[in-house]
Amino acid sequence: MATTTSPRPAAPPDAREAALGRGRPIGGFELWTWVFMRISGLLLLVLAVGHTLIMHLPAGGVDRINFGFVAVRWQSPFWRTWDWMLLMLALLHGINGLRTITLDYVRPPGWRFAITMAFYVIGFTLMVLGTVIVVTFDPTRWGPIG
Amino acid sequence: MTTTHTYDALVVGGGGGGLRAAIELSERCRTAVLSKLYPTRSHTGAAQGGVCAALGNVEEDSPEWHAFDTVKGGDYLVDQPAALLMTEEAVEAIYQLERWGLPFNRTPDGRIDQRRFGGHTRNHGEAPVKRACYAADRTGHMILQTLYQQCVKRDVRFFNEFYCLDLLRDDAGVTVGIIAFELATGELHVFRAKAVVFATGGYGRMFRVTSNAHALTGDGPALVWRRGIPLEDMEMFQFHPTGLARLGVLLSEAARGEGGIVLNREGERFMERYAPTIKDLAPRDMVSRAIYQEIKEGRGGGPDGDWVYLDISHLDPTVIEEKLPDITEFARIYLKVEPLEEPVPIQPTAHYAMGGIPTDTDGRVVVGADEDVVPGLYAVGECACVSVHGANRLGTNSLLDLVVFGRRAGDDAASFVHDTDLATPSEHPEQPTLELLDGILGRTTGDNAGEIREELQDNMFDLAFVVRSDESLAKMQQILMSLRERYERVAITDKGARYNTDLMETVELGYLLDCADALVAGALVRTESRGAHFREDHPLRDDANWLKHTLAYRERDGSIRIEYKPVKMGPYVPMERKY
Amino acid sequence: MVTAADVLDASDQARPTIDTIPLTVRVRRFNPEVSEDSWWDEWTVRCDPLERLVEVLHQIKWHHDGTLSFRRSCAHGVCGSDAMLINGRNQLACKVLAQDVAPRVTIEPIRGLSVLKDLIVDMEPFMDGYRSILPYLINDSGEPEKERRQSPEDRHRYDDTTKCILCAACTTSCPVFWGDEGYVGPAAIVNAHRFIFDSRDEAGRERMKILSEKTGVFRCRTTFNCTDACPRGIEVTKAIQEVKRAILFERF
Amino acid sequence: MAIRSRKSKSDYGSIYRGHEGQWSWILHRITGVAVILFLFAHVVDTAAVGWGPEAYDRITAAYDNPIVRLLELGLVVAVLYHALNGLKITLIDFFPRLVSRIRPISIAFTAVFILTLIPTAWIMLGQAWDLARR
Ligand SMILES: Cc1cc2nc3c(=O)[nH]c(=O)nc-3n(C[C@H](O)[C@H](O)[C@H](O)COP(=O)(O)OP(=O)(O)OC[C@H]3O[C@@H](n4cnc5c(N)ncnc54)[C@H](O)[C@@H]3O)c2cc1C
Ligand code: HEM
Ligand code: SF4
Ligand code: F3S
Ligand code: FES
Repeated sequence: MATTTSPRPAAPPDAREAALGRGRPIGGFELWTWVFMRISGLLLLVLAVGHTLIMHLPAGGVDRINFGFVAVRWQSPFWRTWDWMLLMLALLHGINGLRTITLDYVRPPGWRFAITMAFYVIGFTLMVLGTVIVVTFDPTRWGPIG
Repeated sequence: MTTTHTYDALVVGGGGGGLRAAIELSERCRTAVLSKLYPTRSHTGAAQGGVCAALGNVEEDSPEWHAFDTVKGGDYLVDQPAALLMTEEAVEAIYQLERWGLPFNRTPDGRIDQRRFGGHTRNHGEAPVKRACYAADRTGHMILQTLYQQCVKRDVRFFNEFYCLDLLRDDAGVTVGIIAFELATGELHVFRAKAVVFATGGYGRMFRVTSNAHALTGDGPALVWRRGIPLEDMEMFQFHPTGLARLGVLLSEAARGEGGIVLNREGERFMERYAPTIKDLAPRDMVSRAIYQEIKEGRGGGPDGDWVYLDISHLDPTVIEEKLPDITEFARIYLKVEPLEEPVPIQPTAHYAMGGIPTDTDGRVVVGADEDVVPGLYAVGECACVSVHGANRLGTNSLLDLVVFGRRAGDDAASFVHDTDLATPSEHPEQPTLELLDGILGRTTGDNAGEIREELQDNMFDLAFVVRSDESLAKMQQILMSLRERYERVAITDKGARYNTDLMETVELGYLLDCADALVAGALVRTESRGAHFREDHPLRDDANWLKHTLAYRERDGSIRIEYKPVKMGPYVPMERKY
Repeated sequence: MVTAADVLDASDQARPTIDTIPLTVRVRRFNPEVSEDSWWDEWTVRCDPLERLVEVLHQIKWHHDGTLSFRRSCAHGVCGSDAMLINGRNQLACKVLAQDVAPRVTIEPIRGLSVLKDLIVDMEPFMDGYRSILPYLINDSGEPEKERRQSPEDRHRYDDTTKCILCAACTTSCPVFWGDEGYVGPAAIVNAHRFIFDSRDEAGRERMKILSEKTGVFRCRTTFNCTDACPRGIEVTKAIQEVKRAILFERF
Repeated sequence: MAIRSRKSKSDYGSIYRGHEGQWSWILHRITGVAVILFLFAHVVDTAAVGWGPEAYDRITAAYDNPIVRLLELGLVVAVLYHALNGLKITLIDFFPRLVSRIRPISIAFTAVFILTLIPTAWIMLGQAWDLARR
């Protein structure tokens, strides 16, 4: 049996070009996260690698680490700032990494959205939690330091 | 089930010729392009050397000189008005390609660069001239890509991996459409249209050694031939002297242009004996024959003594890497030969079909000596015969042919479509095609298509190649008859619908047999030597009897009838072709 | 008189047999008309050491199993039809010689595109990616009478990316594309690069916008599989990096 | 029109034989995920300081275990690898000329990684060994 399909007329090129491209941002979110990954990566190179080496390598390693250790360390605003920046950058960097991985492996749009959102929520919660602790931590509440 | 589509114009073939026509058509009417390959995979992409036009960017030049070279190169079998027209329109055609984005190489002041190519001269043969516009050694690739890009821009409708299997004409002979086979599903489609442009390329695959792609099986010429349209000058098939030994992969003429030389087993630069003035830069047919002669006289190299050598090892390595990168890569990959150090084994390779579907300069298919126009039917590119290449095509003239006559055919077809009503095909137009396919699919036992193809290719290579004779051609005709008998009984293993390439290759083999039939028939009657057609029993050109085109017709009983058509002359009087 | 036929007949008889080598070819087959699942077939054929793999496949198709399906045309690496996963890497079957893989070769379809039959995959998602980046010269400033001028240096700027034959070897070697076929893929970016860096083109910004999307160039994780796979020797990753930088600097 | 079929089941059966770039990316991704997952846990355990010494020391007592120490070594190695590879990628991104020299660069970074890995592993394995003996 014969069916007839009618050809679609060619859209005028100009209209098509306008529909594509124009109005969208150049760069945009993807560019900025890309740049952020690199800049935060460079900062983390100091912050995170420094942190892990300081914490794990000197004699005693993590054996040294207990409440007192933290209490002494966080008396210095320098280390508080260090740890807080590490916390924020690592979370932002890591969560964005997980977002990319989700884009790569989760194709159904609904799932994509849900999983990405879950990561954002976890990240946000941990950022708040960490910030509250770093800012409000006051060891003297549990007695004198040392 | 068949699906019917209706368009104003259809282009069959997505190579340079087809795409150029489609660009012209799509601006003026509803157009679709059918191609058995994705268009960018057409063999136009394999062309290396260049496309010529008398731009005069580097040296003084004129279209008229270009026309002279074309006519002389074609050994005076060229229709001179067509050649004059092509070389005149060449200039604008090249500028057009540039404006569409083709990345030509540039002169220091930013204009299109040009270089020398065999047979192109200044002032009627005085000295070589730089006329070939080029983009590294990928000119064809760039043309194909640029034309395809323009089609994407225009949103041209493509039917990729659709095989055209039949031409539909009504009782009055008016074109009403085609039948196509969708490779992905095995479905047949009826395409109705007022105009059909064939641009299906060449048919070099009938020879064992060829520079042509596997897909070049002469579908267009064969299927219109089966519908009563003659084929012109089929005996004129160009054999390029420098194909990689045994493979046929082309090493461009540019290799000799840059100073490469051809040697025999004894290391002798034998072209000095055959063409004392221009030696290795002699036209393709002469070099091919010289190589044949050397081999025949036992001075060939290789295990079978059937090849000679192209030597570029004395050239400056930087020149080679810069100007001939692809060529050296081919030698390295396929023959494991290092061209910078040793000569590369080469052999003449079946390259280009000068003959084909007869057309006028508007791409309209014309029948008979009086050139009666077939309404609504067009052909362009290698499958067509305008004839601007005569008995031997000059390098770089084919790409030019595509863009000049592609445009003209598209233009004429678009006008034709506006003044014509859509004709109606017969009741079940797909019936003959169905029978053809069912015939092949229906047999469970029979002959093997692969073997028939190999025998065809081997024998055509041995008997109808660079040098032919009454005896060899007659023998070939016998062989063709028996091959055809076996083809009628051919059976295939793939009976499926989806991507049945087994079925399509078998159909293509049928087309090859048709083209071979026509080629051999033409070669047998033409008792002279002219251009690419060399008869050792008639080694001279015979203008008194043979300054005419052959037209081969397929009769209903399967036999072939040859008619003739005069060559359209012009300002150039035939003279001996000496170099 | 000795004829052409005689000479060649004589040479036929004198032709020594070329030493052939055995080659076992394992192909991942798939045909939904036969089975929902793919299966492996294996043939051992004798071939010339210099025979191209695509011709070995032809030998199998023409003499052993006509149902074996694959795409091919030019047979010398310029048309881009026969990209396949050969011994675990994307290559053109016509650029691999029997001797380089003997005694055994494994062939599978390229990844990340739906397999339609045997080694034939659905090219449309790939072509969609190509078409999405406006792969044609756009210049609205009026046409000159002759050619547009371009200096040899400007011409050289985008030379590498004009070589692309759209074979899809790069895109289907990209781990990001395997995961998400929405990613435009390296081939599309290569073709965008070809126009973004063409001094005659005026729509570079439009293409950069398109490539700034979630499906665009920033999905590339610089794994270099594309560069290794490209049969035309295009420095694909380099082109991609140049596009990223172009977008970056367009912003600053 | 074109028929689409699902990818056949065994489509991804074998591993693509990519070069350095592919493997370093896989490691980068794995180490990145490992580190962020650890970070999730680490933020929570560090937050315990807010609940006083007892709570914190009880939670961090989990580290007093040779097996956990080995995992910790893994973490340090992961951070090191991820950081070095991240630096490599960033360099390639901002100096495009380096792209053509990816192979030597990859080899150089691998060498640096192994050189830093050896003393780190030596020290941390020593610590784990001490702990195991206690
Ligand atoms: C190696 C090589 C180098 C060359 N170098 C040069 C050069 O430097 N300069 C020059 O001027 N010329 C050169 N030529 C010649 C020139 O390239 C060709 O003659 C020209 O490209 C032919 O173009 P075309 O459009 O006619 O056909 P093609 O490009 O071959 O295209 C044929 C098209 O038809 C389609 N098709 C075929 N049959 C069917 C069917 N049954 N149904 C549907 N579609 C079908 C195919 O899919 C394809 O798209 C060279 C040729 C070769 C082989
Ligand atoms: C120490 C210094 C670090 C550097 C230099 C660094 C660098 C980078 C860079 C450049 C990327 C982007 C990779 C790409 O686009 O291809 C990246 C990705 C990633 N990073 Fe880091 N990073 C560091 C630390 C961390 C930390 C601490 C975490 C965990 C919290 C982390 C988790 C991730 C994740 C999950 C990805 C995504 C991986 C992927 O997409 O393949 N990184 N890193
Ligand atoms: S960039 Fe290379 S691998 Fe990718 S499609 Fe083009 S030619 Fe093929
Ligand atoms: S393989 Fe893919 S990740 Fe980037 S470098 Fe190539 S596109
Ligand atoms: S067949 Fe053309 S690229 Fe391999």
